[in-house]
Amino acid sequence: MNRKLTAALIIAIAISVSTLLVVNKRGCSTTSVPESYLYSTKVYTDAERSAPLLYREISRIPLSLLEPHALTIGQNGTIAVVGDKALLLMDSEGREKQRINLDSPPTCIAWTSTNIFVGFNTHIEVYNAAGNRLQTWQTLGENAWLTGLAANTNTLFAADYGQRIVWQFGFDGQLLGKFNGRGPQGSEPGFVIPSPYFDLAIHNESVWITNPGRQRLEAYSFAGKRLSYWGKASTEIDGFCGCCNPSYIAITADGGFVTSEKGMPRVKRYASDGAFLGMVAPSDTFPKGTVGLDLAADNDGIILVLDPGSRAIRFYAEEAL
Amino acid sequence: MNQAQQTNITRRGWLRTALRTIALVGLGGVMVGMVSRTKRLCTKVSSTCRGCAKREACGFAPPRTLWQLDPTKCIQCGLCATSCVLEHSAVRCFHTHAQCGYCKLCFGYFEPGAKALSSAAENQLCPTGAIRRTYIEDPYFEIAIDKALCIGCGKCVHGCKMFGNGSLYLQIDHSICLNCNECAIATACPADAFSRVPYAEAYTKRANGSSEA
Amino acid sequence: MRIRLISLSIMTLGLVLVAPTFVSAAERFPTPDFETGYTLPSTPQPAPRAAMWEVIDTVTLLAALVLGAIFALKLRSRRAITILSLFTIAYFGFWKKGCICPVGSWQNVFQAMTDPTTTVPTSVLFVFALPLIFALFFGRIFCGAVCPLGAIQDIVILKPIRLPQWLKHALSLLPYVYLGIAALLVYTGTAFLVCRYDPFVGIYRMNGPFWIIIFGAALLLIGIFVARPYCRFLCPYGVLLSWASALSWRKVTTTPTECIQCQLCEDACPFDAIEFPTQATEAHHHGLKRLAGILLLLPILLGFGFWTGPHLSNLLSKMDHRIQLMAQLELENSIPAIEMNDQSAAFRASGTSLASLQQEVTELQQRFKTGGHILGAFFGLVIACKLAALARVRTRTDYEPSRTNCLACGRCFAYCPKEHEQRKVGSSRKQVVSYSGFSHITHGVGRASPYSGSACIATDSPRAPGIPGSTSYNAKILLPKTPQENDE
Amino acid sequence: MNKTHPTLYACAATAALVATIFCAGLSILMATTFLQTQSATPLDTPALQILKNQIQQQPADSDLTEQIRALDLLVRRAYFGSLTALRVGAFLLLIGLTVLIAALHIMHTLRSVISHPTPNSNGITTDVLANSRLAITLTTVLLIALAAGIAIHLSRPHATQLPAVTDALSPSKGPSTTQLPPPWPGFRGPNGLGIAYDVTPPINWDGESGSNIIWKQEVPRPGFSSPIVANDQIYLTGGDSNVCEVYAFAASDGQLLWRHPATGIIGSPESPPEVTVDTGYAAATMTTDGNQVYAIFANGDILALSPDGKRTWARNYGVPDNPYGHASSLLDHNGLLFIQFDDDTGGRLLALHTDGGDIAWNIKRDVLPCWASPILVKHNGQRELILNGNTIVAGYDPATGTELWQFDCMGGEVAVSPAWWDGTLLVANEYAKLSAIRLDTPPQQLWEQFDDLPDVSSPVAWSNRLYMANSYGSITCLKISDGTQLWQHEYNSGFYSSPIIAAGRIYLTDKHGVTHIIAATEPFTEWGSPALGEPSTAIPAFVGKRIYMRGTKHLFCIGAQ
Repeated sequence: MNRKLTAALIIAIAISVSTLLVVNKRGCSTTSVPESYLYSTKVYTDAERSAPLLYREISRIPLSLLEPHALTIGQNGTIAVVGDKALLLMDSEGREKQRINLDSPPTCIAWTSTNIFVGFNTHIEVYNAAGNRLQTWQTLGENAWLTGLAANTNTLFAADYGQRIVWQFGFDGQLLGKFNGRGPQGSEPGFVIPSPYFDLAIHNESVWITNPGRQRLEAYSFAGKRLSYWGKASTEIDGFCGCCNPSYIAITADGGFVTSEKGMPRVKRYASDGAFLGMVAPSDTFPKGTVGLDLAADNDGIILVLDPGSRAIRFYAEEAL
Repeated sequence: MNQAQQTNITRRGWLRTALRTIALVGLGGVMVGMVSRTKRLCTKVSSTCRGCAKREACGFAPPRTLWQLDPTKCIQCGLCATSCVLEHSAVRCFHTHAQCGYCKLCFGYFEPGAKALSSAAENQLCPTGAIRRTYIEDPYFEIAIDKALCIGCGKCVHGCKMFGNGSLYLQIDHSICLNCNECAIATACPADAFSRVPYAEAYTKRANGSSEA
Repeated sequence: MRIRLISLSIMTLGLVLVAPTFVSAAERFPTPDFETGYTLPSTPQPAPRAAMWEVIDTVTLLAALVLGAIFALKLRSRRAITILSLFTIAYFGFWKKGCICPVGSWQNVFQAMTDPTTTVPTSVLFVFALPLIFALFFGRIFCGAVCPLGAIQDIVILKPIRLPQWLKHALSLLPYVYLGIAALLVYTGTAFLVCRYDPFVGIYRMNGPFWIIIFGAALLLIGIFVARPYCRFLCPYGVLLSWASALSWRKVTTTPTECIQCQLCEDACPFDAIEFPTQATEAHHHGLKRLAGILLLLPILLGFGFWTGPHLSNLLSKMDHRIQLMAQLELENSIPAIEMNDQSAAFRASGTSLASLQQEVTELQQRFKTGGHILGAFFGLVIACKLAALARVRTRTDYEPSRTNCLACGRCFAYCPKEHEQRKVGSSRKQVVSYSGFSHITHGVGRASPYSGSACIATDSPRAPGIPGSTSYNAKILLPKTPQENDE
Repeated sequence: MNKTHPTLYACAATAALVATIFCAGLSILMATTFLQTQSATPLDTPALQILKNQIQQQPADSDLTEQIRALDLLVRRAYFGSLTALRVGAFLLLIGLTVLIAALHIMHTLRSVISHPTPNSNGITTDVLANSRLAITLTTVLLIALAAGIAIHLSRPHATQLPAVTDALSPSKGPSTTQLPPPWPGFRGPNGLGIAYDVTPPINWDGESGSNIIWKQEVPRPGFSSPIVANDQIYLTGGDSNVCEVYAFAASDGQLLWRHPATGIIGSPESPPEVTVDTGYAAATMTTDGNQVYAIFANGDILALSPDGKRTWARNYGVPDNPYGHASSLLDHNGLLFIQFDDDTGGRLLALHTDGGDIAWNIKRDVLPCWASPILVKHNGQRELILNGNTIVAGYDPATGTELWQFDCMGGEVAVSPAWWDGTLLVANEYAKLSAIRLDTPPQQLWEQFDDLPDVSSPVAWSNRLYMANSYGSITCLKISDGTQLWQHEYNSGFYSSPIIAAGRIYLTDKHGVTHIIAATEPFTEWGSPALGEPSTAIPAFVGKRIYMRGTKHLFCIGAQ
């Protein structure tokens, strides 16, 4: 009688111990998560692969910045980058020629023949090519948050994400005007900017402004009148996906567009009429979670992409077709 | 023989009393030590006690601790949904409207590659359909979580974090959480995002590391 | 580790400091200016179980212990104890979901003792200490009726069998092993093993890991025959309680007065906790010689344990998630073919420096090493003590519950004729029946009627002629007990 | 059966029976549901996924969408349904069990009879005690055995964690096959490949504070040569215009065991040759086969010394006529000592017998001066000696010296030694290019690359990745198979020392003596950058848990104290 029961007991204990081990294994394993709980970006990556890859990375300049924010191209291919608390001036080869320390973290930059305009959260500073500060303009209100600058020969446009407006200045810092894109008697929602990415670029007589919340680019006259727009919200490759894209734009010499997106960090190329042409850099190019791919396009068709993820400037040249 | 036994017994009895006293004193010492320790620490950890109403008083009332998920560490691996001791996990999705972009194309709501921006089943991301989307005005939509349906898989959180502002985040719903002595999810969490926090700040952690205003 | 407020505070600080620009931007994100006058809803924050409940729980625990003590020592009522244990199942079990229970709470206290950065909520502190304090005064009252884990096992005892002594002693090592290992893992902040593998909490939650629930169910099934398997052969808190109750001031006794060696309580205890009069006859010096031998063995056992301990702890260290992570990272970095797992991916994303992790892990392994030494020595000591306790025959004349093993369930009361003798005084037979406990009514009836009082015993005692019991019974009649003996 | 309350007993029995059946059924039901929800969540329906994929193809298909919506609803119902089912089931089961237990208790109570204890049944006896003692002992043994078993079971997979390539590239054996090869026999470790095997070097130290610095010993004379390690001694060369010396330090405490001046050598020039300061007289690293150590100096003096510092032989086969000074390090294999002798008189490859130092063979190379060092690789089971030259890269049979192949791709002032990975040779030099050459017959160039080329520091290849650093401070990681850049990182200070692969990490010391420890994988992850506290250009030696580093002034032994 006892013998039997002891045997049974021992077996039972053995079973319990083994169950413990099983449980322990289950505890550690991360395989027990159903597919339907996991977010898959396969759709996008597939779409990217299907789209034509028009560009090829020809070189890459590592930057001596921890958090590069914006870049621009100056005269004869010189490059300027802002980030951390510094402004870097580089020659066309990407060799760092000068490092100008700034008082506060810069957010955006524009470079004309005469001046370098550096945008900060709430104000703009003007430097000359030698890197001396010429002017500091007045603050634009404590809600201001500048994220983009663009200049032509005599006017500077500043995109203010904080107040969702675009400022227009003369080079002397005098305020020429501002507009919020709401159109006459606010018929339009204006600039919808859920996250701090609001960029603009000047082409001929119009300034192109991103409206990320509505996934489109809008062209405005210097007077602030909307001329045209293109772009659609879509998870297809030809549209802009994400709550707010494109994050940055650049306009090529032929008037075509280069756009960068966050979420799926990628760079795309559009024709001047907004027709999707193809990829410049698919999302697997950049480290996971890269945001803020600032863009610049020089006159010989090279596209510069600021890659904060790998702290470098990537140069892309059109693939010879 | 009997005499021997008696003396033996008394000796044992005496020894026992002595040891018992020692044990009691020791136990008392431990308790006092612990309480005073808690007092000391609580005055020290003021940074954790942010937002704690009775932070000053807390030295006198040692804090109860609750489990908390740190959304900034969370990688939305989906284990919250599967490894809670409760069949329907105590981790749920929370939404900070103040951070929400009210996006029309919300990536916490729409399946990747959704064809139409409608609330039809085939466009929804949430496996349990726990997210409600209501139109406010062009182009804004409000997102709300139906806690009863949410299973805390974090799929929407991933989408929102990746494409949007990260206003959606996972957190422990303490009306459901049993506050186990050892949290089963904490042991499973690959990001080590679970930790015990003072009672007062069960919900102070929010996506993007900012604390609830 | 998980309960470290300090580290948490540092972490919080860190987050605030190193928040990347994107974050700071998103923080001051201006909400859309709605024209329809839409107002932002606030995020609901469902409140946790009110703090008051912890006080109530603690008070309830205290009350239950007091009642338990009264029932077991004063009223000597099995039925009352049964009712109390039913309450325990209902309140501490199903209502409070079996957590936090004293069986697990020692880990929190031990952690707080070994790691100066952790704290223990006062309620937990009381939950830990109250049962021990009661054990120091009245024996394992807590086990008897107040422990939810014990209570659920107690009600399924139907056909208890007596295990062979050798098996009983062998299995009685397990709680010490469990205690030691669990303590080590607490010391290294790896896990709360006792909580993780608590077999019955899942049942009380009516939810939980499938295998745990199965394990609990299995234990309950075993428990039908082998009474309270968890309490006797696993429970680490039981070890502490047995130590405490070994020093107890009062203890539960089978007989209300003095033992008369009637042997009737032999089968009374399902836990085999009643110690019998010794029948062994061996020369005193034999036992002493054996004892001396074992005492000589002690240093060897200690040494061996101390030496092998780190090997065991090294084995256990593989359970620690930080050590697992480090191993994974090492692996990934040395063999690129290895895929990142979630842990390492999360770690790399977190931006913590590998050096710091390395640092932490080396310290941790040191902890495991030292802990291992202590653990090994502890095991050595335990075994030595166990052997020493079995070295020689302790002369015992009475049937009495063992100080350490008696779980104060009160089953044996009804078996003692003396009990009924006392109850009989000025009380109807009905009351005796109603009195003498839940599942043993008829025992009471059966027993009460045939032998009532010592007279019958005398006629009955020839059943066991020549038992030292009967002789010493006579001796007892002749010379009344000294107060010390009562105390004993 | 029971006499007193038959009806009660009967009722209890029936109740018990019913309850048992009820509970059994219910628990089985629940278990299945439970396992279902555990293993495959209803939400994870493949059917739904398929439909969703279809909708990607034909978005317009209306009844497809209908199907999806219907199925989706169904699935979610099923899921939450199962949850509720479990909850309800648990309650029912609880009730059932309560009834069962109660009933059983009643039955038990009614049925139970007085057990008449038999005399002497369960008293404590000596043999009971004996058994118990035995049982306890056995249990102890059993538990220990169990633990050991688990330990063994767990420790098994660790064996596979070592890279499989190790033995393919394992260092060559010295003349005596019985003894183990020296742990760090020469320039860039075993066979000059820049890979340290079976080492677990520290990742943090500080020369300033002395943390993790086991010892630190001043080196009498300067030199750019790197330390080598054999039979618990660290060997170094140092020298100036007066005299060149070989030093031996004790691995244990770093004391200078002996120093051997390279004097009185037949054929040694009266006056030392012209050398530049950044090459010096002792730039070439020594080598050892474990029995002897071999050194070469700028004036062409070649010495063989026994471990205790006695000179076994010394030769001079001509002063290297070399614009900067001789810098190419030695390499030995199977009783031969190889010297890459590329100077203005035209290149030579010398092989000397390690016993005696006579010339085994001397191969003419048609090259310009070069400062690179030879490497020894195993290709198709054959050892090959590979020399980077200007402008030719060539492979030789280490036994006979026959040239197996050559490839013209180099240029500039070649000081960079080749890297090797699994049949692919990687040679690079500033102002030339980086080319990956597949050693087929004839060798094929897989790809070439012109950016961030190294100038002094030699690249290292490991598991299909090439790591190269240059004196501008950039370190680049490329995929060897196709040359794509995996990552690149810029440091403020440049590199003369070469990267070494140890324990899956790259150890790369910059001019200031800061060692950058980088995971040998992507993305770029730095383990740390401990500083030596003084400038360093030499290549550290990795042995076991220790690193031996030569600073400008001192020799450091780094490791956990």
